[in-house]
Amino acid sequence: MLEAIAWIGSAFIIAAVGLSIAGAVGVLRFPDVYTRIHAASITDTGAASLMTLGMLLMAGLSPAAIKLCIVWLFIMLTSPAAAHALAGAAFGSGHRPILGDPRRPSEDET
Amino acid sequence: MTRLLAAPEAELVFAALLLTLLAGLVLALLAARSVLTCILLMSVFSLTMALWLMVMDAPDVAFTEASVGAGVSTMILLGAALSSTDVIPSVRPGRFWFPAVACLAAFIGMALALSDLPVFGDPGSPPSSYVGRLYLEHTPHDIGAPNVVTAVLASYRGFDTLGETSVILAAGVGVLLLLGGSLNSRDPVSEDVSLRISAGSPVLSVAARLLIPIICLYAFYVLAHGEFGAGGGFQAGVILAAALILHALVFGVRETMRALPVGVVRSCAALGVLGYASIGFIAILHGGRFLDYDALLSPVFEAGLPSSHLAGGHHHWGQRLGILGIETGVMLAVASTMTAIFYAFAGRVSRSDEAGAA
Amino acid sequence: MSPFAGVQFASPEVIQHAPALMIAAPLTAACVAALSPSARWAWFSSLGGALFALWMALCLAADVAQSGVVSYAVGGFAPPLGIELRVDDLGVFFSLLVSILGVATSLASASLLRLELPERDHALMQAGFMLALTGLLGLTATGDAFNAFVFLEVSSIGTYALVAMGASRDRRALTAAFQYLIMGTIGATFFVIGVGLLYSVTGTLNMTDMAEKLSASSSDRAAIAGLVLITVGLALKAAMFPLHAWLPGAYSAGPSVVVAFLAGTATKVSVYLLIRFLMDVAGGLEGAGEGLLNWLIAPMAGIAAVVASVQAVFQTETRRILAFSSIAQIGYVLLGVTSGSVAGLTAALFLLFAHAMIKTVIFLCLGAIGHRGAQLETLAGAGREAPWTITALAIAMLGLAGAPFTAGFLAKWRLLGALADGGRIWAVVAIAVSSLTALVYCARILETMVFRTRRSSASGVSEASPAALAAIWFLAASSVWYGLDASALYDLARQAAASAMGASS
Amino acid sequence: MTAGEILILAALGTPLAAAGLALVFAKIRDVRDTVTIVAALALTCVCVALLAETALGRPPEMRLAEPIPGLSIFFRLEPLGALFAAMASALYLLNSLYSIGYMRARREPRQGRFYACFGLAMCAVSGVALAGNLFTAFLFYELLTFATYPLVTHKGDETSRRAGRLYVLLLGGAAAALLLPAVATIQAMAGSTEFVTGGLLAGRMDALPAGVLLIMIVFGTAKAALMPLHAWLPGAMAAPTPVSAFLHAVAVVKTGVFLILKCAAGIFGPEIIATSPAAQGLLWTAAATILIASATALTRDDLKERLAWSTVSQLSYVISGALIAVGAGVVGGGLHMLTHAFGKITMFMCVGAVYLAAGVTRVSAVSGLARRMPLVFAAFLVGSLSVIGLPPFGGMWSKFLLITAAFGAGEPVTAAAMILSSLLSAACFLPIVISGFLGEPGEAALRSGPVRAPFLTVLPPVITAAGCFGLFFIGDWVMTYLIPIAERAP
Amino acid sequence: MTLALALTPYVYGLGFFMMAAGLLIALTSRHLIKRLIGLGVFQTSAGVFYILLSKVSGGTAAIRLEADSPAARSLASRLDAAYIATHGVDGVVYSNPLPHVLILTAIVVGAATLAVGLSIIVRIRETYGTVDFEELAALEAKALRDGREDEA
Repeated sequence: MLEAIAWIGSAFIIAAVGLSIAGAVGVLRFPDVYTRIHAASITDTGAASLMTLGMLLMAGLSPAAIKLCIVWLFIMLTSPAAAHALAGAAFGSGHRPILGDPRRPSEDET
Repeated sequence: MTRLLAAPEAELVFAALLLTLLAGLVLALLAARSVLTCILLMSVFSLTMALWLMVMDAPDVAFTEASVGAGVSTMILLGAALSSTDVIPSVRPGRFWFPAVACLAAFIGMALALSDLPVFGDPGSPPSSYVGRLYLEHTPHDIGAPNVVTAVLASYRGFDTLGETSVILAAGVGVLLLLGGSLNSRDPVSEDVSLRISAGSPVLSVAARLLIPIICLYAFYVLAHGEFGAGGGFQAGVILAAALILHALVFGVRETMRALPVGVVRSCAALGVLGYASIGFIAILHGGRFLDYDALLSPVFEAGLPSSHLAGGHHHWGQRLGILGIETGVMLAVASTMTAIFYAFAGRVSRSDEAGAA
Repeated sequence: MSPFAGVQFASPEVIQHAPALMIAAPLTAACVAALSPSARWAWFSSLGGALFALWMALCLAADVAQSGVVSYAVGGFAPPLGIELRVDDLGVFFSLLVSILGVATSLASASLLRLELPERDHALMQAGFMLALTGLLGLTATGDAFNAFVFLEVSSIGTYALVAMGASRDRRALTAAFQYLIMGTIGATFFVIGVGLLYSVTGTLNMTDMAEKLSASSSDRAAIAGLVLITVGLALKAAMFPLHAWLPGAYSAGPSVVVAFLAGTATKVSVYLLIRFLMDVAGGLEGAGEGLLNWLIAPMAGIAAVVASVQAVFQTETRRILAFSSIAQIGYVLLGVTSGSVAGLTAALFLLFAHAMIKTVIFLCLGAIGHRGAQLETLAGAGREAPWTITALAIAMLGLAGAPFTAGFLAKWRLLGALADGGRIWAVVAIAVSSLTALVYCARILETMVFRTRRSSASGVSEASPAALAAIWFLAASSVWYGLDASALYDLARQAAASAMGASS
Repeated sequence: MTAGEILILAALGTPLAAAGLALVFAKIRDVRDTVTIVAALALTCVCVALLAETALGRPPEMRLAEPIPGLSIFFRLEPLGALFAAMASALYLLNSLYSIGYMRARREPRQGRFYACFGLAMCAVSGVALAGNLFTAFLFYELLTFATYPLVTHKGDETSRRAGRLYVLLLGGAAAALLLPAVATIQAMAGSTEFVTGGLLAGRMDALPAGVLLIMIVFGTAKAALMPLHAWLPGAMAAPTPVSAFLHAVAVVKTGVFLILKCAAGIFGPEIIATSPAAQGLLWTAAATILIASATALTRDDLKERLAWSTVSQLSYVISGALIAVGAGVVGGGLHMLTHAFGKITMFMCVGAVYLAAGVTRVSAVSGLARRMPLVFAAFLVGSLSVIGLPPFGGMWSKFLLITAAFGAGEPVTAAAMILSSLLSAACFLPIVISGFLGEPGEAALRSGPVRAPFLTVLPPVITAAGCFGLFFIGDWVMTYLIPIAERAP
Repeated sequence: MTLALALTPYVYGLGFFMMAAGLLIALTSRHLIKRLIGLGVFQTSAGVFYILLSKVSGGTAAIRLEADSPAARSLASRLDAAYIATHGVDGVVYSNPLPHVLILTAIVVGAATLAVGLSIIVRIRETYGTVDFEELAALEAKALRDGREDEA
């Protein structure tokens, strides 16, 4: 039984790795600030929590598991707030999101 | 955390790979054209270094590198860079080649010494087989703290750490001297500066109000936990400073300054170092050497205390008390110095804005 | 026979802890100065710290005179586990030098700071000054290689900011301080990498332990690379010839009280570390220490003596002349150190002590009379405005030029004799040429101050405050006293040289 | 403390006391001047007593202090030193009288400092004279340079300050760059720097290094004004005449050649000087200096510069004497030092008196003036005859001795140079006297009103002129007295 | 062991390369902040060298584990008993803790230097208006010439 949970945990971690790669590609390829912030927060929130859950499953019932839960809670609290702060700062300093299709220059290009 | 890695060699290979990544980062840093890129590369460099240190079995150092290297350094670098020009002009060849040759000569000189250096990870090398091993063997008997690094840091080589804490005080004194001019005048920074983050947005203030107490608690945990796991005075001090800086970022430097004025911060830095030194003096008054924690508690008093289970019946309450005492002193010094440095840079940014705006 | 033999300065319990208290006292004074509300309190605490350190240094000198080497295991753990403060004749010679100059500078610091910096910075300046004193005293007493690095950083990080504070008088202090920071940190980091290399060969950080392991070890290349790096690092810190670019800027723009203390002690302690590593620690490696001394340091020192003196002649700013003269004097000292004979090292240490006192007096005088203008011309006719200070300055200048009846003269005499005896004719020629140029710039400064009439446009110059005068005249008088009867200082220098050379041969 | 030691301390102490008191009473003219005269008188008595002690074969000696183990300030009298000290103190007395008259007539500023520096310089001179080892001699030699600098720059204007700069640079520089290393090396090699009859280094050092040391010492003692290090002497004429008279005829320059004499006799010794090629080279340089300086003196129109250039050439007489390996050379040098001092100080004082009375400084303006100032010009005549070396005056003995010694030691070049230079100096000084007495009166001589120099500036030159005359008779006693300094190593 | 032998020159070589690169940046870059960053890299690479010395293959962090605790046993399972016996302490092989202590100090010293350096840079920017090394040198040379003229 423990073996199965450990394998599920590993699956979680591999998924987390996939997510972070996606996030990294997103940061490089997305056209404007806000989409890039979204991609970064995927890595920051999604991949990190998935990895923590994976390790939680692998750690089984031990003091480490409790610590991992606290870490997961902490990530859940801070990462979205960080992304929000980043977006707020970007908006505050005058960056406007590109609306419509990025390939065709939209009318209200500032 | 159980390890899944099979053979010890795999660790070495992984470490070598990470080191290659670090070298790549340095190359990127060499070619960077904008200051912000440099700062971010430096931050990534520190974080990867922290990861590499974990792989090299140095959790304490990884912790410090992450908090001091990536956290505080990046913050003050950004603070200084905000007000200066961003683009880095290319250096004239004339002035480039002489230092370049000097660095190459240094590199070759050091590379020549490669053949005599101990093999990577060799347990029989002089460093690992002589004093390092003595520490591992003597710590339970002498000090009784499981974390040998903290034991060596605080007790065996406590004098080094005292020197290092005075280095921090020196940095604090230096920064306050240079940039503190406007700070300790009675009116703190004129208008509210929160480094241009839209203050008062509910999400941030709620998150901050929730997080700051947790961070402070975590800092004290790291301080107390120093003897058992990775942690200690420096890391705790930086985390405490991080909490204060978070408060300043979200609620504005003026609020934080009202809660913790510069005069208090400056005095705490001095008190931290003074506390550390006075523990040394108390040891002398009790008849031991300078910073000899065994002399802190009189043997009669110590006999009454329960003996710690780990050290096989030896009571080391004097050492434990001493280590905790100096770690608190170090935390106080580090936290207040980092806060003072942040005040200095934050205060300066507002001045540059006025200068910029005017 | 050391002049301190049989002298008792304190009760045995206090003497037993002298090494640690000598370092902890100025550190505590620094904290109290940082805490103190007003400049006056900060000055009292810094003066108290410096005096206590001097008292401890004297106790140490008596203790070392009696029992040869004083070893103090900090924290109660014997080396190689714990850190050991190991003070022998060589170490105590430098502890005395640093603490004496510390007391003198601290005595004069109140009035000098008042002339140059706003009132609110004085407390922190005193704290920074005390931290620098802590670092330097730590360096002279420590017996642990890495601990030396830590104290090197303690002494220099404080001084970077202190030098930058000279911007209130001369804005070039900022760029000079930045250059000083970069060069100083590179020097310290080279030093720590060198110690790392030695650690990789010996496995220990205690210097005496390292010396034994080095003589037994077979892998020489890493050890030699380590020694080379340590020498380059300390050469940067001691402003040895090719790596001296930072010194003129820092010494000419920094606040006078800071530069007075640094000119007398900072570069000197780095020379002490150089002697300690190349003669004691590298003693085991047959030929490495001597090889480095003869083929790397000696030629550089010779060039330094000549080129720096010639550059000093062409400067028009007073403090910049003195900065280049400091680089030349370091060249002299290193020529003596590398002469390979005990007589040569004795003469070098004696010259080092005399020059340190003289340089501190000169910078204290320049600061005490409120010499704000950089150019030498602004000092014209200062002799009339501040007769007492300028007489002390004149005595010091004569000592710098090596005029008779001053310590500088006897030291140069002994150094030339030792070098000639050792057959190093090129070194004798180098010193002869540079003492000729030294005479030129000293005569120029003296003539401007004493024999010229006052120019109306020159900035106002006023007599020094009593405390500053006491400090200045104490040092000037002792530099003349050691010119007349140098037996006390000479014996100390000879014992220090014997213990340094004795350990290696 | 034996009587001898008290005398030595007095010889050093009195001028120091004079200097101190002169500074203290700088403002009260009469007290300051009397103090200087009394001190000069006391110093002369002490030096004469020392001379007597040495002559009677009981040379006092004293080890004053030991600043560094192995180096001691040691005084020991020997005939040449005692003679030099006595001469210097006597002329110091006369020069003090002269300078009181001169300075009061010209109402010079800062006279307190003037007399103080004079006293200090005199202390340095007696220090060098009495020194028993090269270290003490070097110490007081350097003190002399720094003590006389304020005197050279007494006027305070740009020319005297430039002269002062050249003065310190050449004298101090040569001492620091050449003399100090040489003496330090001797101390290191021989363990001590004591003057030993027959030479300290005799037998300890072979010719080549000793030769190098000899060159360094001779050129290092720039006060002896051997070319090319002679430029400071004509420059120093910018100083007031009492300074030129005493310092640049008696004290400073004589100290230089005295030091070379003592080194030649006491450090190197006759064997080394005879064998080393360096001495030969130096002899030719000295000969060249004698000739060139005498020739240049002819071209100089200013009276004081003419005397200065003649001094440069006369000094090289003494240097050649020291470098001739024959005993008579050193004795001749010592005697010449004495006779030239008396002769040249007389001439300088007369020139000063003429300047005070008639404001004349150039040779061409002197014609016809002698009839208005017969006594001064008579003294000038006696002085110049003694310097030229004609029979009824002391100068003759010393030149005779030097020339015969040169021939005896097989140095025809030096002998020829000396003879030729005597002729040149005759051609240089006699026209002044002749045009003064017989020339038709120039505008200075025709000026109405009395042309009288103050009494105090006329008496001293007359006394020294009498001295030149007296030296002729006691010449051979002085020679026999000086013989012992030139013996070979026992 | 042959893998470790092969890795040694590579790993130390990288460490020395980072030192040389950091030194190069600190000495040649024209932007003062980049110089400080170069200095930081140089100091951190000194740490790398120390930590490379401290690693013991198969060792774990220097936190003393109970001889028979689960973690100790799982660690022991991966190494052969002879290796543990000779190099381990109470049944567990640890890396050398001493360099860790030294590097803790070096990191903090690096941060302190960075803080002081940056405050000097801020002051330079406020007084000179530029942080470019070449411009600063030009400004100072001009100031020196003016200084000499008006005060002479």
